[in-house]
Amino acid sequence: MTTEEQQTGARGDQAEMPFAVVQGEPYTTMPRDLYIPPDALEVFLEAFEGPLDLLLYLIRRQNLDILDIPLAQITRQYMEYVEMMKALRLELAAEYLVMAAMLAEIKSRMLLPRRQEAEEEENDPRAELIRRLQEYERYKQAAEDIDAMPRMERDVFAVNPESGSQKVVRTMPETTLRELLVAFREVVARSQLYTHHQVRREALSVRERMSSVLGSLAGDEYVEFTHLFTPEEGRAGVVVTFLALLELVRESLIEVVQATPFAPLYLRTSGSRAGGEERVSEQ
Amino acid sequence: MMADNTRLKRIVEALLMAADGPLSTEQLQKAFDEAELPDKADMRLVLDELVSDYADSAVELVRVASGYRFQVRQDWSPWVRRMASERPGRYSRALLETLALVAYRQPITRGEIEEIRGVSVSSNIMRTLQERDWIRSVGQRDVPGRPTLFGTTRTFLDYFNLASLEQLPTLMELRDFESINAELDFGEDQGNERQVTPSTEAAMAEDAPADEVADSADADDDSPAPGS
Amino acid sequence: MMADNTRLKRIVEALLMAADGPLSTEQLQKAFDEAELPDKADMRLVLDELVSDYADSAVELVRVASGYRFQVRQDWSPWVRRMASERPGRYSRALLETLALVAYRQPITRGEIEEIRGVSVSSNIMRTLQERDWIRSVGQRDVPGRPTLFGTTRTFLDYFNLASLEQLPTLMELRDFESINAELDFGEDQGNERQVTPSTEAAMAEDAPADEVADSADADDDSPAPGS
Repeated sequence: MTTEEQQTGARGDQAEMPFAVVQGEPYTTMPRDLYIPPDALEVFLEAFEGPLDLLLYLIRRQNLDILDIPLAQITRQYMEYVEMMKALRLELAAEYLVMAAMLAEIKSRMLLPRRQEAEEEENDPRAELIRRLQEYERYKQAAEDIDAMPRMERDVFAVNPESGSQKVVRTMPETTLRELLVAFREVVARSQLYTHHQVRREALSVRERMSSVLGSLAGDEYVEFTHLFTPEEGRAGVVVTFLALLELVRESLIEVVQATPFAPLYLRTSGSRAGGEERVSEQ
Repeated sequence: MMADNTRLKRIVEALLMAADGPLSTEQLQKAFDEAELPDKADMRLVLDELVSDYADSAVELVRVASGYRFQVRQDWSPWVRRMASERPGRYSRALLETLALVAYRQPITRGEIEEIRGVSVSSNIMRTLQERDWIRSVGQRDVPGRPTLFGTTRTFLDYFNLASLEQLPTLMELRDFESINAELDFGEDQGNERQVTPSTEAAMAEDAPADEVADSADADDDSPAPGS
Repeated sequence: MMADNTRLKRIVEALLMAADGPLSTEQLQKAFDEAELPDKADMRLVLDELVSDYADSAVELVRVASGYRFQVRQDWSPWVRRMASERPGRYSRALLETLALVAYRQPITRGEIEEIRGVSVSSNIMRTLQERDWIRSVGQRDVPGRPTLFGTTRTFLDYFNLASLEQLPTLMELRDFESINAELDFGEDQGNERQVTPSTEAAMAEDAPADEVADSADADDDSPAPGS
């Protein structure tokens, strides 16, 4: 029996269990060869929460009992999968290789001739693997159960009536600028923010202005360009507003229209476009 | 009809109970499919019924300018107030980081904050920050889903004793200035006592931090902008 | 008595309606003056009455881990959801599996979670879970490195509408190790039905030594078995 035949045989009576959809096409079987485009493989890789998950899939896909794993077959399928990932130089989590080594080790031990006395002392080499698979499967199932439980924000909504016509004076927690800056430093340190975006003081005042311009353009109405400037702020203020407008246009947050050359410029938020068009079509 | 209206009443009741603010009949209608869209007359009917259903309850359904809302009857406000004034906690690191990102990167969407922080930001945090009037919606990004853009408010500046956002230290300053580092680091230990009382607040306004921030900003003025 | 309890009931109703989260009977009691402080028995009584008062309503009074909470009956959640501006967050399998492990196996260390899941757990997941206040550090295991032990919080139970951990769905039954061993021990014990079938045996013997398998097995010979 060639490997090829065995594979087809093994796959013949599998339950169809699509586990990924790549570019609209459902995949019901594991990739058997290297014809799978790399991006599809990445989807496969992402579909699994690690080697135990992959092994469980391989077992369940064939309607096998965990206790009855045909180790050789599963190991081979697993190895094929790992080889494909290596061949495509996908970043392969070390855990997959550790599992590969474990499978190989179990398999080799199973092949060795055994003496009965030795067997009594030594457990079946598959026992540990089976224990781990079973244990993982329990929590995998538990996670699904938890996800299905009713939860706040999705299935459970707390009531929220006004707590009285007189505004309730609630004592809010206090904080300080230092605490805020410490927090910011930490998030910056954690993220790539620092390397990607240099937040300069200049930029900051522009960003602040961006917010306030957006705020004053809140309605659907067009606002005339000049109305956004406050001459009292002087040259610096006008420049900041202008920079903010340019940045807002660049980020497609506002749109600028001009009916004819030299006519006044009008601005409004890009967001209002959809609403505006709707109203036009209704009329 | 009868049965239908009971169902409609329950749905309207649920919507009003869960709502953040008053809902108009038009807004209420939006929760229904085309197929089961109730007409205005039925809506009014069930709203009237709800008003009387709650006649004996501690909450009442009232009509205000922008629609209907459930509210706690004023009779019980003293107890509610006493309860509400209980717990001034402490803001979480998550909240402060979110606030800082809105301050430095505004206008910014919740998704963008999550991307930078690498974790999801709970709705609670966004709500608290808005209730506190430190951040507000300043628009929507014109991408699918039309996510809300947030910016900081005057109240935010006032609270932190800033005349403008420019007074916040730049990232460079935050990272490189030994003095600020030192100053910031001892924050950690004192964290607990720093439930700033109004007097501490006032003291802060007068002394170090504001000045130092301003100083370092000055120092930066004639050097080229960091990173540019 | 009677009149008093109605009044007490209204106040408790008002407090629960106005609250941001679940309230325990102790918290509810704090809203009262010394003079009119209700005792626990009366509190329970009016709470029970409130539960049945709202039996026909679109909202219900439920008891979760940290107290009582009025919430919309789940029958009407779809309409409320449709009205909500924000999509409810979805959680990754990795996060849910981690959460499940903390819930069912607490106290547990991150290392132990990784061992069971067979993959490393990202710091983001641990941080998200802590920020949501679903899990928290409950101590340290007394082994080298003193790893943090995690447990779930009341907030976790509240969020998932649970009064206690016992209400979690039961875990899939784990067939015990001894019986697995017995079943696998296919040497001497002929009575065992679960013998590996000859065909499986043959298949195993036949196709096994793919080269790389043999190689890695060799390489592994003198090192301890992975995972053991």
